[in-house]
Formats: sequence, structure tokens, C-alpha cells
Amino acid sequence: MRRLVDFILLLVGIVAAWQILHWIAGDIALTSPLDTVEHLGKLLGTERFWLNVAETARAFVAAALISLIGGVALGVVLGLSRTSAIVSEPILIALYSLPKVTLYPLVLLCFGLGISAKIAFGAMHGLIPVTIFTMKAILQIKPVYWRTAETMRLTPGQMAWHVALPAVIPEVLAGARLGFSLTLLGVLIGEMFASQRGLGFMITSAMGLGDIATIMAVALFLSVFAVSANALLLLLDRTAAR
Amino acid sequence: MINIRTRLLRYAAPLLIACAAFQTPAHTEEIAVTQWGQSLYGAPFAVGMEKGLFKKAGIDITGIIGSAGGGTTVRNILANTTPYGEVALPAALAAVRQGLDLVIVNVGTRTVAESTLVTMPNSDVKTIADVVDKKVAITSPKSSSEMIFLMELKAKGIDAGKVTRVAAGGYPPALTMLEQGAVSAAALIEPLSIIRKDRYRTVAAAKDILPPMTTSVGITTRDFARSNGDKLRAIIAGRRAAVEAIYANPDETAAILHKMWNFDPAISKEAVHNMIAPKMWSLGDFNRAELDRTAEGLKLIGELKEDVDWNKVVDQSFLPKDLQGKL
Amino acid sequence: MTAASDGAASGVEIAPRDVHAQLRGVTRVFPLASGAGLHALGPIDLDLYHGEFFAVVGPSGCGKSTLLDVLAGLSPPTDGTATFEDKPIDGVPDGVGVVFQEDASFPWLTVRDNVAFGLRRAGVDEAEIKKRVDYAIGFMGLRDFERAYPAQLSGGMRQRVCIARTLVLQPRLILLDEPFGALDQQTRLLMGDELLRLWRETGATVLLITHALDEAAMLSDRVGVMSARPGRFIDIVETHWPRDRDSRIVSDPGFGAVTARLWEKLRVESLKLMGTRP
Amino acid sequence: MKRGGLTREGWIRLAVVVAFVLAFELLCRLGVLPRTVVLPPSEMATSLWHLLETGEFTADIVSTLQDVAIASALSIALGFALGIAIHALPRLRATLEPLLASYYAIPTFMFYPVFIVVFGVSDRAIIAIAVLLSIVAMIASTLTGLDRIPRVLRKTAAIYRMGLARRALLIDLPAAAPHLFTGIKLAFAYAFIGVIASEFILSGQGIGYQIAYAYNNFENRKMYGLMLLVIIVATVANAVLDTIDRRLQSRLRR
Repeated sequence: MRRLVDFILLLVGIVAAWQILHWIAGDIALTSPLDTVEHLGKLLGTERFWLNVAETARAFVAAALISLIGGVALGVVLGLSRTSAIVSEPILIALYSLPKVTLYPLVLLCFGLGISAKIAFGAMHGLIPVTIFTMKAILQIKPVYWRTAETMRLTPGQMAWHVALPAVIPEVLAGARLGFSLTLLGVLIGEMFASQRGLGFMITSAMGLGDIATIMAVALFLSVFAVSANALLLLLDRTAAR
Repeated sequence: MINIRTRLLRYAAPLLIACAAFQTPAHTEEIAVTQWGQSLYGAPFAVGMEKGLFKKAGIDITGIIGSAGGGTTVRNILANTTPYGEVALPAALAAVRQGLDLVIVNVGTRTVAESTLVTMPNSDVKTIADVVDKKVAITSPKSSSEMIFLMELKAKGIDAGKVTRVAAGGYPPALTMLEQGAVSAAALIEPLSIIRKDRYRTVAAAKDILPPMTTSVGITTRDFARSNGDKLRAIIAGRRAAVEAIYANPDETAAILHKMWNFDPAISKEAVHNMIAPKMWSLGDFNRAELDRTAEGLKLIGELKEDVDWNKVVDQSFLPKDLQGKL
Repeated sequence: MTAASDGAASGVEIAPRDVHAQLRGVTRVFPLASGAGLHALGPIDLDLYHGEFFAVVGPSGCGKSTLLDVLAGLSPPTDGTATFEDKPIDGVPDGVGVVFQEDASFPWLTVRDNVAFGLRRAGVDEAEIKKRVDYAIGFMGLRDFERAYPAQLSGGMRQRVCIARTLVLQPRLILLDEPFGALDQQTRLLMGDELLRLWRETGATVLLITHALDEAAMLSDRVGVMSARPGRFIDIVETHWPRDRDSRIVSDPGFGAVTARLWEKLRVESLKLMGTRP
Repeated sequence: MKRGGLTREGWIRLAVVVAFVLAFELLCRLGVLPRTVVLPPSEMATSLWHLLETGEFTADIVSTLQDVAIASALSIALGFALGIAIHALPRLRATLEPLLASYYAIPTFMFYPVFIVVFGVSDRAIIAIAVLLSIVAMIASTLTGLDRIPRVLRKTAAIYRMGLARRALLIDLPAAAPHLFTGIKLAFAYAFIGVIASEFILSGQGIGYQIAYAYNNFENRKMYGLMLLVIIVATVANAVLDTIDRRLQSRLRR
């Protein structure tokens, strides 16, 4: 109950700050919260908006799946040997901190301008954090777990399923949450730079027209989506941690 | 223990390979048009598709891939299964210069009439000559906004060295600079200038200063031109019919743009009507003088060093016979 | 016999001695989220005599550390009074030093700077600091590691650093909260010897909290046995060891008797604890 | 702690990277990867060298690096202060935490038009975006750092009868230092990403803009030269910060 009250208070605070900023900056720079919600409502009623959402969602789901499955697989492979983990960690971290947008032209050259470029770019953002978290988790499994599993004569499959997986799930979920956020960011940046559909494209084309109401409405839509999706993952995280 | 790890590794490896192999095909059956849905360049394609003029000409265009940048569109065309598209002429020339295997097969648009130079209503900048020793906002270095501005200065005999050009990053930021007094004038383009026409005063309109020049062209790969000449002819013929339909009925065009691009009806109407007089949309035929004017503009911004040998980059054979001519 | 709270203490005769720190009717109740309170400790009556070595044993969770926190002035008693050198304890009193179970060495300071930390805080002049730090470092056998950082030391060495850091302040009452809990048995015995040496040389009053019966029996003059929660003293055992003693005392014929008595009392309490667990 | 020379893993890592670059080079030279798509690394390097020599992009490089420096400094300072404030208010923190966790999914670039109006058309709008992107990493690291201060150190501070300010300076700050440095490292990385990405998508200057421009004009040599520059700067900066980070961790973390 108190948490709910707190959350509502925070929302009120954000909306108030937004409103004040709107009064300072004016309509051209920042539409008011009410106008934004209204405009979003209008957008939600158009087929065009949902086509864009569907386009972004398709790329995002594919990229997120690649990030998650690929990241976990890669993390497991690299984490199984101490040497490969130590060798690869700085490389992965360097890749993580690279401004990947720099490489987007390369992605476009390889994948063309279609959805596959966006998927590839989204996955480039999300794959590495999932890999790093999984690898570290695998590496940190206590050796005594392996030995215990071995004395119980588990098959490798059983070992992976009953020992390794439960042991790494919290970290993998933490990595997945970050990967999820960055994948969405990657897809949207991809759409902002070179695309003809999707929410990112909607943003850039609204920017070109100085249509701040649409920008803010899309921003609101994305924020609500990202926050609720993350809250859901957080909940999953908490249940899994138990 | 090592044993287990090796075994686990064997389990994980196929998964990894499966991931690496996961790729979706990059090709579509659509053609590409620059600034699709954002500026009027692509209006003939909207009208042609809506009125079934392409089908009538013998080709079914299923959809249009648009994009913001000229270069992106060129690259996209080259990667497409139907490698035909309409792009900005400077982008096409840049691609040719970098050795990309493409050929220009028709003209798309032939005016920069949608460009203006605006200032605040109370500004003391009354004519384009007043910007001397002042700052003017363009979008970015070597952009078409800079090219048009420099051409305007040249046409008016003003020394470009006496005007400071400021790159704003886009048209809306340029307007912000103007409103904040950081610059005395800003380059602007339709439809943004129509949407915000009450806020600014037009100092100079390109349609009054600059003669027609080629702004966009249809391109394709030489490979595709050799093997799919019929398709090209059909596209160009369909587009020509659409351009004729636009001039015949601008109001209908505005309605189509409202429907297909979600343009505001009033703005759509004004934008289309503004482009009727300068004859923005070409039927497809080449005009040497108009081509050369763009080349001159590109030289002004340093994008082009020497003259273009148009005969090397243009192939007229896919135009309807009555539109083919000497370059 | 003044310390026994429920009359369970045996009739060991003690000459009247000078009371250094005193607890009277001390209880500690922690508020719970539900609104009720968790009765962790007491009521406790305890007299700590000047210069004695007093150990506290008890089943886990019986409030031993809470008792120490009250004496250290880290948490005030819910009820009752606590005094040190006849003054009520209100905040950390001057002259009290504490060594915790967890490693409390500052990882960002060298061993030497760790040991000097308290003196610098107290504004002691550098010459005096050097003298005292040199002594403490030598005393705790840290001479070779002066310039090292705690991360480069073993757990036992780090605990030495913490003891040295407390020692340099020349506390009159030293409170030790299971300081050797994380160390192996041999190291514990040797550290115990050093603790005894320190106690003899400084003449300080020492209160040691431990869960190891042999450690309590070997080191102390008196051992207080605490009940399961809420902790109170159910027995106070006098060891009668000579002041000049070391870990070899474990072979003394009387040693077995002391540990046996401690275990007898503690066993009942520990069983209670296990029985109450789900 | 190792001094001088590489560990075994270090050598393997070097070998992996070198092998990758060589394989890349070979694939390009053999024409498996077409030149229209990607250039061999050696040509990227010569192109970069040429670009640096002619000074064609010096102004852009300076402007980008300057923006990154200002943005990181701002987000480190502000993030640290905000982190302390949020840490002091557990209720606010509990409510804010899920928002912070999903923060990176929101493309901050959307707010560029807002910043343009608030800050004017200048580097400041780009810096604002970069700060917005990187400040959260610093806040999160500050919170973690403050959380991870062992309770026993706080107790020790109480034993020495330290006041709040003294404790913050002499105990809390050094104890949280490893996490704070991780925050600094991340804040820098995100500031770099933020500046480059803003330039790439939105602005008319800087390395990011020049890469996008070169891409649009098919100037692959320039594009790959500049890409290489970004990769080198990011990797070197990251490696340096990472080394300091590891040193701090091994010394201070227990």
C-alpha cells in the first residue's frame, strides 16, 4: 500500500516537473503532460501508429531472442573454462563500451536497409551484457556443486538443467534486464538513423517536422512500455531468486 | 571436472551455431524513394500506386521503401531485388564517383522551389542582401540547404565569404537558433515552412531566385538495366502517367497524400499547389542545363571538383520515345 | 557474587574488587516491523572488575553481540543502566576499545596507517604516534607488513591490524566480539596467547565474546554463560588461573573441569535453541 | 599484482585479437568480403593516418573529445551528488529503482528538440543528452558503493566517535571508492556513446556526424578511418580505466 502511494507520489512529482518545464520552455519545445497524453490517445487510434509499433516490436522481439539465447549460449561456452573467460572478458567489456552506432553503417552495408539490419543492431547492443553476466555467473558456480553433481552421477544434461541453470538464473536475469533495455535502444537508434518504418523512424520524421507532440507521445509510450516490462522482469527476478 | 565441461560445451555449441546462422533475408520486392512520406518528391509514386497507373503500365509496385538520407537510399536500392529507386542527384553522383555500378535512367524532380530563407517578423533583414556580415543557419555542412543558399547568394552577386554559415543539424534546430537570436536568418523547406508560416517572415524564396535544376533522379544498376529493361520502362511510364495526373488534378493529389502519408489536408493542398507552377515533377526527360545547374551547385559546396560527363552516367533508353533527346 | 542473575552461580568466593563497568537490569528490545518487539537481551546484571579478563559464551543468537554494543555505547539499553568508570554510558565512552568479528581494517590504508588511524583522529602529535605505532606493530608481529595493504594479508594478519589499531589508543576497557571467529584453530590459540600478553602488559579490563568454550576457558578469569534468547547470565564460572598463563593451560588438569562445566550449562541452552527451530 | 609483461591470458587475448584482425585482412584481400562493403584493416589504418596527417577532421575530433570530457565530468559530479541524496532517502529510492533499471531502454535522443530549445543550438544540447545517458550509471554505482560499505566500518567510525561529515570523508568515501570508480568508468563510456550517437543522428559536427556523412556519400575510406579512430579511442580509454579499476578492486575490495 505504502509502495503504491510512494509510486503515485513519484509520478505526480514527475508530471509536475514536466508541467513546470513546459511552462518554462513553451509549446514548441515541450508539450504539456495533458496534451501529450491526448496526442498519444489520438495516435493510439490510428492504424499507422500500430503498424510502426508492430514493425519495431518484430525487430525487437527477434533481436531480444538472439541476445538472450545467443548471450546465454556464448556466456556458457566462455564461462566453462577459466582461461577463455579471463581472455574474453576485457574484449567483451571493450565491445560493450564501444559507441556501437559508429558501426551501424557497416551493419547496413552487410544487412541492407530492411528489418535484418535493425535486428542485427539491436542484438549487437543486447548480446554482450547477457554474455558477460552469464559468463561470470557460470564462472562463479562453486566447484563443489560440480563435484556434488558428479558424485550423484548426473548426466551433463541433468547437470546443466538441475545445477548450472538454477545456479546462474539470478545473474542471467539481471543480464537479461540490461540486455532487454539496450536491445530496445539499439533497435530504436537503428530506426532513427536509417529506416522507413517503426517508432524510431516516427521519431526522426517528427523531428524533421518539428512535431514535438508526436515525439513526446512516442517517448511516453516507450517509457511506459519499458518501465512496465522491466517491472515484470524484476518480479520474475525476485521469484526466481527465492 | 574438465570432462564435464567438455561435455557441456558440446551441448552448447550447436545452439551457438544455430544463433550465428539466424539471419533474415534483406531483400524486399519494393522500390525505394528518397524522403518518402516526408517531402513531395515521392508524390508521383503515391498517386501512381493509388490510381493503379503502374499496374496499367505493366508493373505491380507493392510498396515503397523510404529513407531520410540520399546515400542510404542509394545503398538500399543497390541491395534490393528490384534495384530501382528515386534519389537525390547529388547522392547518385557521389555514388558514381565512389565507383558504384549504377546508371541514371530518368529525372524525378527539377526544382528547389520548396526552399526558402526566413527570419523573425521583426528582423531588420529585409532582403537576401541584408544577410551580409550576419549569421545564417543551414542544416549541415555540404547539405542541400547550404548548396541552395550559396546558389542564391551567387545569383544575387553576394560574396559568400561575407556570410557566416552555421550548421544547426536540421531544420527545426535552425528555427530554434533563429528564435533565440543566434542567427539572423535560417534556411527552411516545405512542408515545415507551411506548418509554421505564421511565425516567420520569408526573406527569399528559391523559386523566385533559382531557375529549374535537377534535384532527384531515377537510378538502377547496370546489371538490372541490361536484364530487366521492360520493368524499368514500365516503372518510368507509370510514373509519367502519375505526374500528368498530378498536374491535371492537384486537389486529388493532395487528397491522396493526405490518405497515404497522413499529411494534414490543408497543408497537403497548399504544398501540392505551391509545386504546380514551378513544375516540380518531371515527366522523366533529361535537360542538360538543369543537370549542369545542380553540378554547379555541388561545386559551390566543394562536393564536385570537375564537370560531369553526363553521357557516361545517364541512359535514356528506358524513357518513352517522345521524352528521349540529346544531352 | 554479584553478577549471577538467577542465582545459578556457584558459591565461588571473591574478594571485593573495584568495579570498572557495570550493567544493572539492562534489557534490549528491538522493534519489529509488525509493531511488536523482539526481546533480545536481559535483564542483565554484570560487574566487570578492573583488570579482569571476562569471557562471555552462549548459544548463537542469544544477544552476546548486543551486550557488547551496549557496553561500547553503540546502542543504548531499552531498560536499565550501564556505567563505565562510574559514568553512565551515553555514546562511545572514552577509554573503550572494540575489536569486531568482521574484518574492520581499512582496505584503503596501509597497515601502518591503519594502526595510526585512531591516534591521528585524536590529534596526537606525530612523534608520539610513531612511538606508539612502532610499539603496537612490533607487539602484534606486523613489522614486515607495515607498508602492505590489508588485501595482501591473511585474515589472521588483518585481525592483528585491528587489534593493534585498538591497542595504540591504550584503552582501559577492551571489548572483543568473537575476534578470532574466522581463524583456524592453531592461529586462534596463538592469537589467544598474544591477547593474554597484551592483557598482562596493558593492565586493561578485557571482555571477550566467543562461541568457543575452550577459548573462553583458556583465556579468562571468569566466564559468563548466557541463556538462549532473551540472553541472560545463567552461570559465572571462575577459572582461578594464574595471571601469567598461556595456551599451554589446556593441559592443566583443571582445564577439563572448567570446560565440562561450561558445556553442561550451555548444552541445555543449545538444545533449547535447536528444539525451537522448525 | 603483476608488473611488466603479460600474463598467459594476456598473451592469448593478444593472439586472439591479432588473429581476428589478420583473418579480417585476409578475407578482405581475398575478396570474400567485398571492398564496397568493408575495407581491410590495414587500409583503415592508413586512411586514419592520412586523415590525422591532413588535419581534415581535427576540429571535429577536438569538438567530440571536448564534449565527452565535459559530459563525463558533469555526470560524474551530478550522479555522485544525486546518488548520495537518493541513498539518504530509502523511500524515494525504493520507488525510483525500477525506473532506473529500465532507463536505458528509453532513447534519450528523443529529447534533443527539447534540449535544443532549453540550451540553444550548440554543443550543450549534445552534452545534455550524453549526461542524461551516463548519469544513471554513476547514480547506480554510487548507490551500490554506499550499500556495500561494510557495517563494521560504520561501527568502527562510531567507536572513533566521528561526526557525519568526518565519517563520510574518512570512511564512506574510501570504502565506496572501488564502486565509485566503476561508476566513473561507466559514466565515461556512456558519455562517449551519447556524444557520438547524438552527433551521428542529430548534429552537424563531430566525429559521429562525419562518419554518418561519409557513409551517406560513399566515402568508405574516410568512414572506416574515422570508425577505426572511434574504436581505438574507446578501447584505449576503456583499457586504461579498466586497469585502474582492477588495481583499485584488488586493493580495496575484500
